[in-house]
Amino acid sequence: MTNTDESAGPISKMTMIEAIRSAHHVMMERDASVVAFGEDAGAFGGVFRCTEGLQERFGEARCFDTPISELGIVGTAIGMALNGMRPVAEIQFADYMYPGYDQIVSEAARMRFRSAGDFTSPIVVRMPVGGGIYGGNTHSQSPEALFTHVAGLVTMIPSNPYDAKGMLISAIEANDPVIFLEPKRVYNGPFDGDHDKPLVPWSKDPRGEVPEGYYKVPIGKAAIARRGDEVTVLTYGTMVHVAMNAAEITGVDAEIIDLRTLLPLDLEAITTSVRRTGRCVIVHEATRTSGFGAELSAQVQEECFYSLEAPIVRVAGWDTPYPYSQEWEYFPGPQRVADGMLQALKG
Amino acid sequence: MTNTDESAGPISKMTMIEAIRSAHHVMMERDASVVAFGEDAGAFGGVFRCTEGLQERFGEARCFDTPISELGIVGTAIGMALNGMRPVAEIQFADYMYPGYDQIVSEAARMRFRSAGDFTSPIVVRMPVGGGIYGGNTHSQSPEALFTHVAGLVTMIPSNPYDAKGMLISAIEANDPVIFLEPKRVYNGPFDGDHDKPLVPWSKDPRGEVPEGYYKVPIGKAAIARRGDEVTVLTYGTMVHVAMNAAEITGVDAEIIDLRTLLPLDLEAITTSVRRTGRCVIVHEATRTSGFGAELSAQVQEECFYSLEAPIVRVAGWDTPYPYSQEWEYFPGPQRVADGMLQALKG
Amino acid sequence: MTVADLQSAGEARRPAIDVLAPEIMDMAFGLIRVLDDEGNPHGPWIGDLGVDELVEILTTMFTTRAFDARMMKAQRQGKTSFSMGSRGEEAIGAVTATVMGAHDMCFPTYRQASYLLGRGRDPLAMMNQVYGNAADENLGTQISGLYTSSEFGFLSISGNLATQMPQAVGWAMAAKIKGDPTVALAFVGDGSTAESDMHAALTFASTYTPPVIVAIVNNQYAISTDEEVARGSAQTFAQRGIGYGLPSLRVDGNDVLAVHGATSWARDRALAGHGPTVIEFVTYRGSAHSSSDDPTRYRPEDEFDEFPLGDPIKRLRLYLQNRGFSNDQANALDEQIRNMIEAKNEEAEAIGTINTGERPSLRHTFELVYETMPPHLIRQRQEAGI
Amino acid sequence: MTVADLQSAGEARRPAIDVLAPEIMDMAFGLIRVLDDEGNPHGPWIGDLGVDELVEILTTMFTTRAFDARMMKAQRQGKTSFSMGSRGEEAIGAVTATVMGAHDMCFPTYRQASYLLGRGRDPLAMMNQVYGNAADENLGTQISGLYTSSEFGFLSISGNLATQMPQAVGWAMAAKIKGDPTVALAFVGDGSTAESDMHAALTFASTYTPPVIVAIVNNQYAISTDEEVARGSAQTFAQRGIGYGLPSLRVDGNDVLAVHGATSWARDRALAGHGPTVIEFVTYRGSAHSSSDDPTRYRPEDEFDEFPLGDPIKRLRLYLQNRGFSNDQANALDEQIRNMIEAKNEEAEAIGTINTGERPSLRHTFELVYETMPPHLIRQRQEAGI
Ligand SMILES: Cc1ncc(C[n+]2csc(CCOP(=O)(O)OP(=O)(O)O)c2C)c(N)n1
Ligand SMILES: Cc1ncc(C[n+]2csc(CCOP(=O)(O)OP(=O)(O)O)c2C)c(N)n1
Ligand SMILES: [Mg+2]
Ligand SMILES: [Mg+2]
Repeated sequence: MTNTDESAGPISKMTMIEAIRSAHHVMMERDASVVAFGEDAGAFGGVFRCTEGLQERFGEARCFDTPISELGIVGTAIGMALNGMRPVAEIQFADYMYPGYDQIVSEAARMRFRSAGDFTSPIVVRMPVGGGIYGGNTHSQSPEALFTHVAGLVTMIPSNPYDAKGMLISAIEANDPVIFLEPKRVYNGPFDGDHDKPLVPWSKDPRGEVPEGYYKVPIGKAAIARRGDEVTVLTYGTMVHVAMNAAEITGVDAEIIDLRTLLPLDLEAITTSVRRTGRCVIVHEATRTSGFGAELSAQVQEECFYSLEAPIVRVAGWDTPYPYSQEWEYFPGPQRVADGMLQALKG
Repeated sequence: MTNTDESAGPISKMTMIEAIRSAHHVMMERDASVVAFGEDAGAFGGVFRCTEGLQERFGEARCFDTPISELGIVGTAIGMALNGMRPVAEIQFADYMYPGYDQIVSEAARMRFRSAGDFTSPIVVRMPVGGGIYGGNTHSQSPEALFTHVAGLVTMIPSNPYDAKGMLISAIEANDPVIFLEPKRVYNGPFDGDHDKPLVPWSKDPRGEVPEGYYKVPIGKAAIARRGDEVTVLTYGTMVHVAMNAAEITGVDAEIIDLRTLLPLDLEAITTSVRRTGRCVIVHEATRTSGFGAELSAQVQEECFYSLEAPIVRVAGWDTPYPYSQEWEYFPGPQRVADGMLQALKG
Repeated sequence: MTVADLQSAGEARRPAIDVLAPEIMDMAFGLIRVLDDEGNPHGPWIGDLGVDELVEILTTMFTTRAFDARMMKAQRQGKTSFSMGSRGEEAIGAVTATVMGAHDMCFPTYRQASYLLGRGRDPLAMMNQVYGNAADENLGTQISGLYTSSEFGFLSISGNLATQMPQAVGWAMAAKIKGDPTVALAFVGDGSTAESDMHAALTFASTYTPPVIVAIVNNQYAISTDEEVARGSAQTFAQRGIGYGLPSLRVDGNDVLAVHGATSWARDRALAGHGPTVIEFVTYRGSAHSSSDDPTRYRPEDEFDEFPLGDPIKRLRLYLQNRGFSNDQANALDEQIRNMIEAKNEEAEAIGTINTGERPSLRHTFELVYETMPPHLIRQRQEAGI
Repeated sequence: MTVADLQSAGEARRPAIDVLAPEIMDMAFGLIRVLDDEGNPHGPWIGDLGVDELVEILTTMFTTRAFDARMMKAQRQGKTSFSMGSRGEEAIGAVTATVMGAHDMCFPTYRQASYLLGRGRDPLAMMNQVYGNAADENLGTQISGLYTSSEFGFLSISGNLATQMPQAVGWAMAAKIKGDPTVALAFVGDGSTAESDMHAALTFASTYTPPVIVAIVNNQYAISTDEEVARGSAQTFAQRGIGYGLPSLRVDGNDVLAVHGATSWARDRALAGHGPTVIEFVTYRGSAHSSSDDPTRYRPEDEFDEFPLGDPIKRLRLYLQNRGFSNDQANALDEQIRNMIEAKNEEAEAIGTINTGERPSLRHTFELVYETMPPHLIRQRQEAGI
């Protein structure tokens, strides 16, 4: 919340969806080269409504529906960027980004490098990630590690409306390709992992207070979601809220770091905390093996080896596809995160 | 070398290319359902000649050229597997696997899961990986971490002709989809990272002595490439040989583990060694961030935390695309690996 | 919505099965129709379906419609998280299910419930899958409606659009390599033709000419977007096939006889070694895209009533009346099927729904990843406490 | 190798630029040719190129051929690791380079050196790239021959086939959105048409009708495989465009006047707002696929001599003779160009080759990944000791 300044305009209550919509709106207003598109992103406003109203306001040329081709979406976005536009492309679910992965990895990420700066590809590719909506193995994935392994990409993931808007504005203004992951389970409220409880809406949460105007949350800067002394929890997206819940139910005085940008990583925020607490838990929804948690673990032990009092603990999705019926047994909920914290404390 | 038995037939000197060809040959001879295909894989025998002679011997129906569509190659391979075949598909360079990645991740890897075992997809997808041939950013990649993150895949990478043949036979017989990575820089000889020295051919190396018949090197079992007491080196592919060289030039008594199968990982071989040496260096060509080394590091610290006397060291490709002119400054050669070993010893 | 170049019933010619693609390019722009608006059949595609077979097809269509309606209701009641129907499109699956042989293979999308039912799958098994309950043969791995049935030659449905297309071609390539007298039938939606997989499928089909039927179900919509967004400047989807030199037909998908004629022709062709056929079935998505969709946001509510090709069930009933199967008989059959579906649904609900009864164990989640559970999964399963 | 349905020079009609795709479907199966075997021009596609312009085109073609030969020699001498030539295909790039406007954009493959040279790029700069030496404006990032030149409207060449195609369409979509009077020209090889990107490109081109020319260079081979492996059952590659409802022409790619006429037509069309055109240029890959290839393993050595469309340079020379530019003049020009290339090559070699002289610093490798080097790369660069 620290980045708000006067010029960002009056504060409104927004869900994360509204905040994302607002970021589009602000940027399309400021910069005629910003365009938004994707499957059902035009008149319909996207299956999650993140682009609702944009076509009406900015016309069909600047917000439009695409054929169902993620390759085409990313590929034409790159082409538009090469021609001076700032495309913001929506992939309907991250699970469907694979047909566009080649254009992301082989083209967008390497355009600057391979042309020695002669061409660049400042695109934003937005996609909802994560489980918790009974989406089974094709509407629940968290593929962030498939992006963080790719040199040339920026990978971001907000956990609340305020950040979502400020981060998306930073992404749109960035001159590098940005993968913008949206944890769909917290689109409407800060889901803390207890799926039986009624959802708290963002309107009841201070992070749902979002300036209506232009402001940025910087790329590459983590946030401290909770200050604490006993253990450092590194997490992002939906799991920030689950970790808060775990701290509550265990009473552990955890320092919970919301990474926000995964690449480039805010290593300093991480090491400062871990050196102080001496303990570290990494939490994400993605499958464990070769998940982004592995990289976090590797860096923490490289940087903080002599401060660590116990093994770094990873709490992550099991190494299986995301099941449907077993969703809540599978989801790394507050109890599993709590167990991870306690394990790190024992060590 | 330990798995040879009498029935595997007489020993021949083979390069890794010849060993791979021989594995195809043996399996196509034994099992009429084995077919091999890919771009230029038919009459031409593949750009690296790994399928040479197969079309002549087994006919155009069983070894054939495909259109230039990695998606089509993997997708039709899955379809053939669904119809009882054992397809062995070649992707010309791993750098070109991305158009086929969706079929690998979303289809082959999850077919068994999503159908509750009603359907399976026992395909082998072979692809040359790694640098050192002046291939620039599109003929040098090592994308193993993009496969190890995917539940349902087996990922293998041999470092010598004997293993290559035995592992490929295991892969073809496996009832799970296997990604078979071939370190192209050691196709013809055990390249140790000194690019100025003349290449030692496999004919001069005992691991180039390969039985002509059927034998298997099991999935999921690492090999000790060098026994040692001072530090454990976890590596695979070309870097096994570079690590051997580094041990030589430093005089460090390193235990060098050739992982061979990355997923499922031979964790026991790893922990047994690290618990003994108390030090660990991980070496791979792939870019560092979210590379497979991150997972290895995370697992080693989880399992061996109390045995570690120094931070685990990663020696990996820099987090950039693979350059062309700067290839030998970029390649993690013997000196960088040696430095990594010394760093782990200091700790 | 355009149903371009409507041909009238009986107008389209029926070429020999060994016809070459260039000779029938015009057929990709026409529309094979047999039944006219009065339920009278015309022309060379009439075929020889008997009343019994037609009633069997009607039975499947009734079953599908009742099943879909019941599952949508269950979703509204919160008993499943998701539902997808095929109202208005039932003829395509119901008819092709009777054309394909015992060892043929279907590569479906999520809108071919009528194919699976037409092959003989018990609706109860499908309901158990929808509810993800303890009797779900899918063991809870997939969202509602993504059935699998090797027994009935029906590939596990993927949530990823169009991925089944190159697989179907590969399956058919294998059939050709082995010399099996079998045919693959692959379905894809109009919107999904834009996916990369479609191009790979058609390219490989064009190159290897295996026994495969590529069936594009043009139901006028993707989710919110009109079929035009994928079709672009082309006049039809069948036209895509021309680009690859494949014989391509455009067929009234709500006309049971036309669907039967065209599919039989394509299958005979494939079995005789003449290779692939592309068929665009023109139909209308009478239901919402799924239970998550609100079609009033993008189309008039009465659009289906205005659809020039009508409702396939109504049209078959009319034709059957002309063949002596009365309206009363049809109503009785319909009612009997609704009751059957209601009874099966009670049975399924009694086993369990998304929030009642037992669910398939998390154990399956670990067991289904590899043939043999590797050490890391054994360990994770143990950590999960099962 | 088949050059199906050869039409004779002058036979193909020239439609109005606002023609609709269905009206010219036949042209995807024909072949636009202007020059006959005696170097005489015929028919409606003749155009009005003056001798000066033709000599300029010949100059580019000579330059390309000399450049390619010199670089292949350098590769044989071990001075670069890799070389790719375009012998026999020079007309396509050389001519289209003169048709496209100053602010148009080319999305090339690795076989369009003649386009870049035709736009005015200094061969020395290209040689420095081939040698990856200290003067390489590409700073050593790419293998030999993967040039970039925003200055000359030439996108950085990708090593991944066909990926430039949807980018070209996107670039053109942006031009349409902005109302810029510019056109994208995208090249793709016959073999590469099988890639997914091609389908995405044609689908989006078909849907948004932006100002883009999709140029398929059918040089009869992918690497070892005949163009038939990608073409499959289709008769031509231009035919692919028909499937998307796009106007599609098939053109003699070794006939300077035909290439000029067809490209100008397509560009005029695009500028007038009539949308995309697909053009198949039929030509022959006279060189090996690359320096890594041995074409004697898959084709007769004299095949190029037998190629029915001949050698584009010989054909232009013949035509120019008829226009008064003598054989001796052409020989003199050729020699002068060879000398220029030889001199430039000496200059480039003096700067450095793959194993002599300085190379671009590894520093660039770190600096070129992001606009601003992030902390982890600063650190890695320091670790690398630079
Ligand atoms: C690769 C991929 N992209 C996007 C989606 C999301 N999605 C599901 S259904 C659908 C529309 C499909 O339309 P169509 O192919 O016409 O089939 P229909 O629903 O009309 O039967 C979309 C975009 C998906 N499932 N997979
Ligand atoms: C995605 C991808 N797959 C494979 C390759 C390897 N490859 C390089 S050139 C080539 C043949 C291309 O043939 P064609 O498109 O006809 O172009 P030409 O070389 O004839 O100009 C292949 C297969 C590649 N570069 N990229
Ligand atoms: Mg549809
Ligand atoms: Mg070619």
